[in-house]
Order: sequence, then structure tokens, then C-alpha cells
Amino acid sequence: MTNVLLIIFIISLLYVSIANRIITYVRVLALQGVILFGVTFLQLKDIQTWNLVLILLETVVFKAVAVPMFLGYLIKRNKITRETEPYLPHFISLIIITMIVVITILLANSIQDTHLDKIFFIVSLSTLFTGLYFIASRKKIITHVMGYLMIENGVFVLSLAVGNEMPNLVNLGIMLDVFASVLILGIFLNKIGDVFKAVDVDQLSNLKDY
Amino acid sequence: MLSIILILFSSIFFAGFILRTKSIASGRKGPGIMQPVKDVIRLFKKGTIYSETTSIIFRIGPVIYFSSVLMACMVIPFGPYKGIVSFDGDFVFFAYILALGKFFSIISAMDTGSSFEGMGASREALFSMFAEPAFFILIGSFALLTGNTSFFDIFSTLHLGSSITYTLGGLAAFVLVMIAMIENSRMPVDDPKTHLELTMIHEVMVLDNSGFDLGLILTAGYLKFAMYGAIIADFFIGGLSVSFALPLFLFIQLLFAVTVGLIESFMARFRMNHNPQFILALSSVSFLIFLGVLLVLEKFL
Amino acid sequence: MFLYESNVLVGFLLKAFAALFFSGIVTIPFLSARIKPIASVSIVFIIALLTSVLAIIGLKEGGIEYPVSGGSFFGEIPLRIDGLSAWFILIINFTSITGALYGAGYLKSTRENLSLITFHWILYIIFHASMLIVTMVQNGMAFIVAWEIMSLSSFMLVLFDYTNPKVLKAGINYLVQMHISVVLLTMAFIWVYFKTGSFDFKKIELFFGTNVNTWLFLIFFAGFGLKAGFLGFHTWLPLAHPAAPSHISGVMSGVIVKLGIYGIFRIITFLKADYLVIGESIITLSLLTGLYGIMNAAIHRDFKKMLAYCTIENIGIIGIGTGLGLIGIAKGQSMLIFLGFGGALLHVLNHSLFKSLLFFSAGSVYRQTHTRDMDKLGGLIKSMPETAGLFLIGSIAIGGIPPLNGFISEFLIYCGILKGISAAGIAQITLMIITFAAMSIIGGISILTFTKTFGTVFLGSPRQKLTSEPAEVSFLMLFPQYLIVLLMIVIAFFPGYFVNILGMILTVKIFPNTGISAPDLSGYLAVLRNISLASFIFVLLISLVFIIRWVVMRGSASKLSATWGCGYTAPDSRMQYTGKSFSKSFGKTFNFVLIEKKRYEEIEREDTFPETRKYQSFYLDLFEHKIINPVILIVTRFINAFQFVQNGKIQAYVIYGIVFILTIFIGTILNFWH
Amino acid sequence: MTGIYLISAFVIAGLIFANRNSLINNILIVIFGILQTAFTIYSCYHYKSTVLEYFTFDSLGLLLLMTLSVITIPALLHSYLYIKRHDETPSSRAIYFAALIFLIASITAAYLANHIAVIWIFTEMTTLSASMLIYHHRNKLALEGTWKYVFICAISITFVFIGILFLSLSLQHAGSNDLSFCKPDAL
Repeated sequence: MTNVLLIIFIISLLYVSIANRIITYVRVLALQGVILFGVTFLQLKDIQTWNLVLILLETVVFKAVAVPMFLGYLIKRNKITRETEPYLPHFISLIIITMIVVITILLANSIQDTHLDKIFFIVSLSTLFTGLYFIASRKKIITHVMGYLMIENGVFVLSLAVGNEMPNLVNLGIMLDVFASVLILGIFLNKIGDVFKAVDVDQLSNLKDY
Repeated sequence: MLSIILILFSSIFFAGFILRTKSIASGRKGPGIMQPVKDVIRLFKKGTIYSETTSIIFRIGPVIYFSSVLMACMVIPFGPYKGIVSFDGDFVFFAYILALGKFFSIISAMDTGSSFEGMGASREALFSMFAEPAFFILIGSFALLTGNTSFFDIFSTLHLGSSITYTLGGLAAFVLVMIAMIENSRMPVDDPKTHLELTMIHEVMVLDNSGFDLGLILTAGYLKFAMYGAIIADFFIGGLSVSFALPLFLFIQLLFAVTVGLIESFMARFRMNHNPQFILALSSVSFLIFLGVLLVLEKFL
Repeated sequence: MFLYESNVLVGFLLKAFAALFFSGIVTIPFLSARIKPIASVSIVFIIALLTSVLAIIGLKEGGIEYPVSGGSFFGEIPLRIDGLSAWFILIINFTSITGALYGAGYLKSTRENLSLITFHWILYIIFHASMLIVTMVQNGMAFIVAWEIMSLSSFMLVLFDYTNPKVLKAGINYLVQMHISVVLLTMAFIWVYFKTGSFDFKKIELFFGTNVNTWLFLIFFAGFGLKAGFLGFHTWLPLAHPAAPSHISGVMSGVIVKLGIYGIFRIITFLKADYLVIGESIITLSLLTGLYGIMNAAIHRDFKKMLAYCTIENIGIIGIGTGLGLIGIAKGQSMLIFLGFGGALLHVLNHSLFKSLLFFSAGSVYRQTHTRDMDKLGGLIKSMPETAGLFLIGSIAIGGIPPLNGFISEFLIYCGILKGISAAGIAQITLMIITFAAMSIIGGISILTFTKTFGTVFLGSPRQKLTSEPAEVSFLMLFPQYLIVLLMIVIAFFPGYFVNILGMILTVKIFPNTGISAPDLSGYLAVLRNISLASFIFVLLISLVFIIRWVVMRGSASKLSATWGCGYTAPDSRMQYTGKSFSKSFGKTFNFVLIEKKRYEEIEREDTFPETRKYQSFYLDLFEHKIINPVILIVTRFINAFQFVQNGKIQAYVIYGIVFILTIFIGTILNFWH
Repeated sequence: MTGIYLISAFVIAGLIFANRNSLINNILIVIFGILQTAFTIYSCYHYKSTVLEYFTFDSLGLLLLMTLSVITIPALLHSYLYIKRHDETPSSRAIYFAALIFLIASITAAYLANHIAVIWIFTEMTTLSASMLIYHHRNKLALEGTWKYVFICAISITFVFIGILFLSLSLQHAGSNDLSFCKPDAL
């Protein structure tokens, strides 16, 4: 069942690569939160109850509800246009993300480690690279944030793979989630949207070596 | 032999069910279930008009298109019964014989020298080209899963047992439904019922066909639907005995028809330049099926 | 290997071959213009007959060995004709005969230029003979010489229309690239010579047995790959093929390119280790070759250039088969070896057939219309019905569509992939499934390519007024094409015979080296019988539907009218979909591989009333324009920095000499070199 | 002492943040300077001892800590002069110094920590405080700089976390579960 959820997780990556609207990204992030909730529920059997409850709360409340709502609010408040405006066509994005998945499959196979559940490894690594690719290939700052959130989801998946042995690492991951998302989104909400009217990364290129 | 009879049988009602679903979804009563078949019979009786530009290609095109679809149907098995033609790697033959039909339908559209039909032909070639790898990866994955390479062997040894195999079956059904939609140029890719400028793939290719030829082309379309329906059904009825398989087969065909109708009722057509990425996404989904197969086979350590 | 050391028949045949070859070259210039083509065709035919007999003996007996004394320079040259050589000899002979026949018809109108024709036919004979010798000799030095003669003669054949600067440029490009190939091959043979002390091919096996295999194989692969046109080595193909006269392009694409494949196969038979890594790299490269070739073929409007790119695609497919066979050796799977190598070799034959057919019929179109731009043509099926039919058959076959021969070889390779999937590690599985998908997408694009070409050239109505009304070509040009179609149909409907031969070749050639026992082919022969049965059923089905159609339509009315223009009342033939527009959306989707360049003048502000304007769009080769040309530019700039050395002053040149001598002198005195 | 240092440093930072009086502000800064120096001297005398389970005064940590303390004093002085010359408002001054002290304390703790997760937490804290410092001027350029800093740091911290995860995986492989650098008994 975990594997099924994780495969759906990868499908969400593919879906996001051909999505045209920002709101679709938000929905996919929410979906990923729900999937992570399911995976956590199924995967972390051996840890203490209160810790599990904390993690579950984090995934479902923070990842699946709060952050997406917050993002939706940001989009509305800052009047961000709804198109995603990638640098590369969606077609190429799709090819690249498929390639990423294939390469991580091959990479995962080359690792000789019985402790590691390979499917977790594949999913987290491909999510990670997809997030990085998103940051590199999208124009808007808000899509950068979404790429970052996606990376965090990927890292969370990886931390779940070791979660039974070291639950404190999962907690650390959650701390990272909350900390970075709040910081980044906070800055975004308070400042960037007000100061920069059209939020393209092209506007954020004044600081450089001349 | 049984399979082709079943496919022919379900193809009679298929288009009718789609139409009926669509009319119910839009709150109309709609025509009878047999109306599409009656239309085809009416077309068979009619005379034909040929364009002066056309050559022999235009006359043989529909015939070869129809024959290729019929031939492809012969490859499909039904549960415990083989198709008429069955050998190792027959699905390659299946895909390529369909390609032959497509080849002739495309060049017969080019034969009219019309700008509209050329446009349709070009898009048909492009989109069906993108759909090929999805089908091949899909069947290749199941060939890997079962260790067999013919339709019959794959389906008869395929056991859906665990949650992950059900997911694979579901994903495969999704991919096949979408391939069927692309092959027939139906809703998410093209809307067959809109005005000419908006309907740009299959319907526009057959603008100049009339009479018997048009009837053949329409029949081939219904057959294609029933054929893909049969493949989808085969994913789930492989190991069953006939008494279970037969109703299940008909039920899946019905379900497929209703699904197509619902998709056509509630989805909007994509923009033409978004189609390639959508169709290629099917290949990526097939790739995930492949990943799932690897998981089931425990190839990861 | 069965040795036929001093068999009388073999000796006689070889001597007859040599005698006929030399006497032919000497006598042709003195014949009258009418007899020249007839004499040359018959010489080619008889040489082909003699060598085919040799090849058949070689096949039957499992190999011929006939040492020839090459004087003090070459030493003893072993002539060996084993199954592999025999297969290629037969392919070369068939294509050369059809090419010569077609050429005799094709060159009829240029008969007035007598010396050119003489030269052409002499070269054709040399070319044919050198190709045969390349497949026979197994001495590195002699091989290189034959290879060089082959390259040179084909180069001069390409230059038939030498007054055209474009042809000259393409020819020079071809010449240079072929010499890079020769340099690489020479390097490889010399390496073997230094390690083993002999140029005999058998010593390569010794080399591979005692050294790391990959590097020498890489050099050989680069050398032969240049000839075959693998990705990165392919840039000469789309230039040389359109430049050459059509029968030469047909033979070049059908056979010369395949000799690169022959070389690679030959080296593979000597390999001793590293099968897996070599196989995987070949598959990967071939995959990219195939995709790249067909993508480019899909967008070009010059139909001979399109065919040239299509050749690259087919080389990719052949390469995929070869790689599969190598993986089969690595994994010890005899069936995979058979399907991979057998599929590749059968595709070599098939491609030589349908590609020469396509080039010949395309040549007929060019001969009648004098243009290679498909967007200027249209509706030719009415004036050239037979050529159209032949081109259609070639198009269907090259797409690998049943019921024609292309399907058989592609099917074998598909089956090989399916075999390879179920038995290897995960990296191979993934590679296989990607190959599987890529093969299918190659098939899909080739349908797009050939529907486009056939549709625009032969269907619809003429797009431009041609200078002369096209008419069907002469029977002499059609006859060889029908011959090819006949063989294609034989392969398509009776593949078992050819597969048996391939099984025999591989059993003798590949399996003993690897220690893997030959597979039982009966299963696949049954499958192939099933395929031909299915093809028959299909043909019957088509005829049945036709009969029904005829019966039903007998009574009903049928009339002719204008094409339905969707209400537009003034249709024009220029409004038809063109080749460019047909592949436009494809080109746009893959714009990261297919570089489109446009040339036009912008409308200025002052141009109140727009005048007639020109808009031009064309595609560039990614490799040529993004990789090779920039590198050449950088090298040229670097070398240009030394321009001052070559300054045209005689004094400076003398000074260089003095400086050189002084350096040597001083160096000797000061003992620099010890 | 380590605990006292950390707590008092954070308390000082908090007080500065709350305070608007310039004299008290200066006094607190001086106190922090003394505290930092004192703690450095203290740690020199407790070389190779482990305190509070997660902090060890090892040689690398000490070296870096001394460098930090040497830089701290002129940095505080310079900040004082800079703020004074630019006529900052009390609130912006308070935020500035609070963030500065917070940053220095976090860096100190990160230097001395012997557990990779603890280091990681303190590194995050440095990111937070440094971003506040960067945003001091509150104009468009500062905002751009802050955004870039925060975003890149967030990604880098994520990567560090991935590294920790991999490390823990390989530790499992080696049969261990401990992510600290050195066992107390090894010293």
C-alpha cells in the first residue's frame, strides 16, 4: 500500500510538470501532503504514539492544509497571474522529469544497502531533483517557493525511510519544514508582494557583480 | 474466434451507449442505442462523390483502414480463448497493422489536396506517433511481469493479487482508455462534435469521404473502441472461466462506453499545442507502471 | 571453419573475377556509346554472378579460405569468405545489379557527354569490385587499400555532376570524412600489428584475447561508424546522398553504409571480453542515432535528404540489434544473440532493398521534374503511377509495417528486446524498455515522414507549374525496382528461409567463439510462419472487403466533383497542405533538436504598400551547426594565429630552412637528442 | 557555564529587543562583550571536556571560537558607531543588536556542538538571525538580498539534512545509531 501511495506521489510530479496554472501546483502540494500523511501512517509503526501524532498532525495540518491555503491566499493577495510561465515548454519538462525518474531508478539500483527501502529512495530523490528543476526552470518567485516545498516533501519521504530507527530525525525534518516555510512564506507575504509588483525572478537580479 | 465475435458484438452498441450517456448527461433523451449503426447502414446504401483531385489511393484507403482494424481485432484474445492470430510478440504486429491502416487513412486524406484534410492528416500522424511508446511500454512491462510475449499468454497468466498489482491494472486501464481516445480523436484531444474549425483531427480527415467509404471509416472507429475495450477487459478477466468472464467482459465494455461518454460530457478539449505533452504524459505513466512491475518482481534487491 | 585451401573451382572463380574486372576496365573506353552501358551492366552482372557462386559455396561449406600472394609488400593475403562475408556479398551484388540497370536508364539523357559516361561506368565497376574485395580480404593492409579504393571510387561517382558547386562541396566533405575513417582504421590495424606482428585478421582475435578489448574496439567502431553514419559521424550522409546521381545514392545508402556495419560485425566476431559494456553503449548510441535520424528526416523537404536521414535512422535500428546480440553474448543467452544479430543482419538486407527502391523511385521523380523540393511537386501519381506505386511500397516497407519485409527484421529485434527484458539486471531492463519505446516512436515518426513525402510528392494536385510535363520513366528504370519489390515480397511472406540462413551464419560465426551453443530456431520459425499466415489473412481480408465494396457499390451512383473546400469558392492548388506545414507542429515540438532558421525581410515603417516578399525557412543539423562547426571555427582561429609563417615571401621560406638546418646542426653538436 | 552563557546571551538579546533606551542598550552590549570574552577564556581552560551532553570544547571548536570572539569585539564597536552615525530609530537599533547577539551566540553554539543534528539546528538559527541583519535597511535591494540569502540557505540546509539522513543510513549499515562526532570517553 505504501508503494501505491508513493507511485501516486510520482504521478503527482509528472502532473505538475505539465500543469498550466499555479493553483494546480497548490493542489498538488496539498495532495502530496495527504499522501505523506498516508505514508507516515503506514510506515512509522514502531515509534512512540505522541511522536507519531505530532508527525501526522504536521503532515495533515501543515503540509496538506495550512501551507496550500496560505499559498492560495498569497496568490490572491499579491494578484499573481494564474499562468505558470516556465522558461522551457511543458513538453520538455515532462521529458526531463521522466528522465529524472529513470535515472534515479538506475541510481537506486546501484546502491547496495539492505537497510534502505529503494522505493522511498527513488521517490525522494526524484522529488528532490524535480523541485530543483522547478526552481531552475520557472519564472515566478512563488513557483520557486513551491519547488522548495516540493524538495522538502522529498526530504520528508527520505526521512520516513529511516523514521522507525531514528524518529528524532523525522522531528528534525518537521522542524526544518516549519521553520523554512514560515520564514520564506513570511517574507513573501509581508514584503516581496508589496515591494515588487510583478513577481518575476528577473526583477531580483540587481545584486550582482558588475 | 470468440473474441472477434464479442468485439464485433460490442462494437454494435458501443457508439450508441456513448451517445446515450452524453445525452443523459446533458439532460436530453437522445437517439436510440442503435442509431449509429443505422447511420452506417444508411451510408452503405448511399452513392458516393469523389473529388476530381483524388486518385486510386483515395478509393483503397478506407478499405485498407477498415481491414487493418479488423485484422488488429483478430489478434485480441478473450479470456481463456486465443485470438484468431496469436504468436509470441503479436502485440507488435497489432500495433503495426494499425499503423498500416493509419498510413492509408493519412495518405487518402492527403489525396484530396484539401488544406483542411492535410491539417487533420498531419495531426493524426503526430498524435498517434506520440501515443505509440505509451502502448509499447505498457505491454512491455506486462510482458516483463508475466514473462510472456503474446497477448493471450500475458493476459492468461496475469494475476492481479496485491494492492500494487491492482494499482497497475488501474493505471493500465487509464492509459488504454486515453490511448483509445487519442486513436479515435475523441475528447481530451479533439472534439468530434464541434464546428469544423475546432474539430481538427480525425473528422476533418474524412471530409471528402462519402457513401460506402465513410461507412467503413465510421465502422472502423466503433471497432477500434470495442477493441481497446476488449484489451482493458482482458486485463481483468484473464484467468477466469467463461461463465464469469463473459458478463464481466460485457460489463467492462459498457463501463468503458459510459466512461467515454462522461469524459466527453464533462471535459473540455485541450488546446491543440498542449496535446503532445498530454500524450507524452501517458508514456511517463506507462513508465511508472514499469516501475511498479519492477517492484512486484522485487528487482530492487 | 572448413578450409577450402586450393579448391579448383574457387580458384577459377576468383581468377575469372579478376580477369573480367581488368578486361572490363580496359575495354569499356573503346566501346561505342550505345554498347557502353550494356557492356558495363553485363560485366557487373557476371562479376556478381561469379562472386555470388563463391558466396553460396562459402555459406554451404561454412567458409572458404584462399590465400593469395600479395608480393613482398602485402605478404600473403588470405581471402576468406565465411557466412558473414557471403551475406554481405549477396546484398552487394543484388543492389549493384539493380543499381547498374537503373543507372543505365537514368543516364540515358546524358549520353552526349561520352567521356563522363565512360568514366562513370569504369568507376562503377571498380566500385562494385572493391566492395566485394572489402568483404573478402582479411589482411589489414589489403583491407585498407580496398577500403580506400572503394571510398575514392564512390567519391568520384558522387561527383558526377561536378559543375555544381554544391555537389563539389558535398563530395569534398565526403572525401575528408572517409579519410578520417581510413586514418582511424589504419591506426587500429597498426596497433594490432605492433602487438601481434601480423596484419591478418585472425591476429585481432589474438589481440583481444590478451589485451583490454574496449579501446581497440572503440577505434574500430569510430572508423567503421563513420562509414555507417552513427550519430556524430553522420554529417556526410545528408550532404553526399542528395548530391550523387540517384542510382549511386541508392547503392551508397543500400550498401556502402552497410559495409561500416560489416566492419563492426567483423570486429565483434573477434571480441573476447567486455561484451556487456560494449553492447550497452552501442544500444544507447544507436537509439539516439535512430531517433535523431528519423526526427530530421521528418522535417526536411528535399526528398533525397530526407532519405539520407532515414538511412541514419535505419543504421540506428541495425545498431540496436547488434547491441542486443552483444548483451546476449554477455548474458549467455543464445536466443537473444540470434534475435539481435539475426535481426540486425536481416535489416541490413531489408534496408538495402527498400532504401535503394526509394532512392530509385525518388530519382525517377527527380529525372522527370528536375526538382528535389517536395513542396514544388504534387499529384505525380496521375502522370507517374508506377513510380508512385513503387515509392508507396518502399514507404510502407521502411516504416516496418506488415505485410512487407521491414516488419520481419524489426519484429525480430522487438522480440530480442522482449527476450532481453526478462533476463537481465535492472539497468539492462530499463535500457531495454527505453529501447522498446524508442523503436516504437521511431516507427511512428517514420510513418509521419513517409506519409508526408508520399502525400506531397504524389498526391493532391501539382503545386507549381513544371517546365516540362512529367511522364512515366522508361521500363529500364522501372524493371530493377520491380525486381527489388519481388525480393521484398519474398522476404515478407517467406521469412523462414532467410532466417534459416541467418541461423546458419551465426551458428558458424558467432557461437563457436563465445562457447554458447546455438539456439533452437524452430520456435521462432513457427512464429514467422504465423506472421506470414497473418499477412496472407490480411491480404485476403483486404480483397474480401474490396469485393464487398464492389458488390455493394455496383448499384449506387458515383460522381466526380471538386474537393470540398468547406464553403470556400475559389480553391487554389497552392492552398494544399505542404510538406513543410505537415511537419511544422512536429518540428516545433522538438525544437530542441531540430533547429529551424528563417530568412526574411522585415516590413519597414516606410513600406506603405507591401511588395512581393520572400520568406524562407530551413532546418539545420544540430551536430553540424552546434558542435562540429564551432569546434572547427575555434581550431581555424587557433591555426590562423600562425598565418604569419606563411607570408608569401621567398626569403622567409629560405630562412625557415636555414633555421631548421641550424637547429639540427646545433642540436647534434650539443647532443640534445641523447 | 555553557548553559549560563547560552541562556544569558539569549536573555540579553531579548532584553535589547524589548528595550528602547540607548544607555541600557549600550550597557547590555558591553555585558555581552564581556560575557563572550569570559566564556571564551572559560572554554580554553576546559579543553576536551564535554558539557550538557551535546557540547565539547575540542580543538577545532576552540580555535574557531577564539577567532569569533576576537572579531566580536570590533564588530560590536563598529556596529555601535554605525548605528549612532546613521541616526537609527530605537526599534530598528534594537532589532539590529538583538539579531547580532543572537547570531554570535548561535555561531558559538554551532562551533562547540558535537552532534550533527545540534549543529544543524544552530545553523538554521544563524540563517534566521543573519537574514534579519541583512534586512536592516528595509529597502528594495535589502529585500532582494534577504530573499536570495534565505532561499539559498533554505535549500542548502535541506541538502545538509539529506546528508544527515544518508549518514544515518550508512550508520545503520555499520550497526550504529549515534550521530555525535566523538564519544565522551574517547577524549
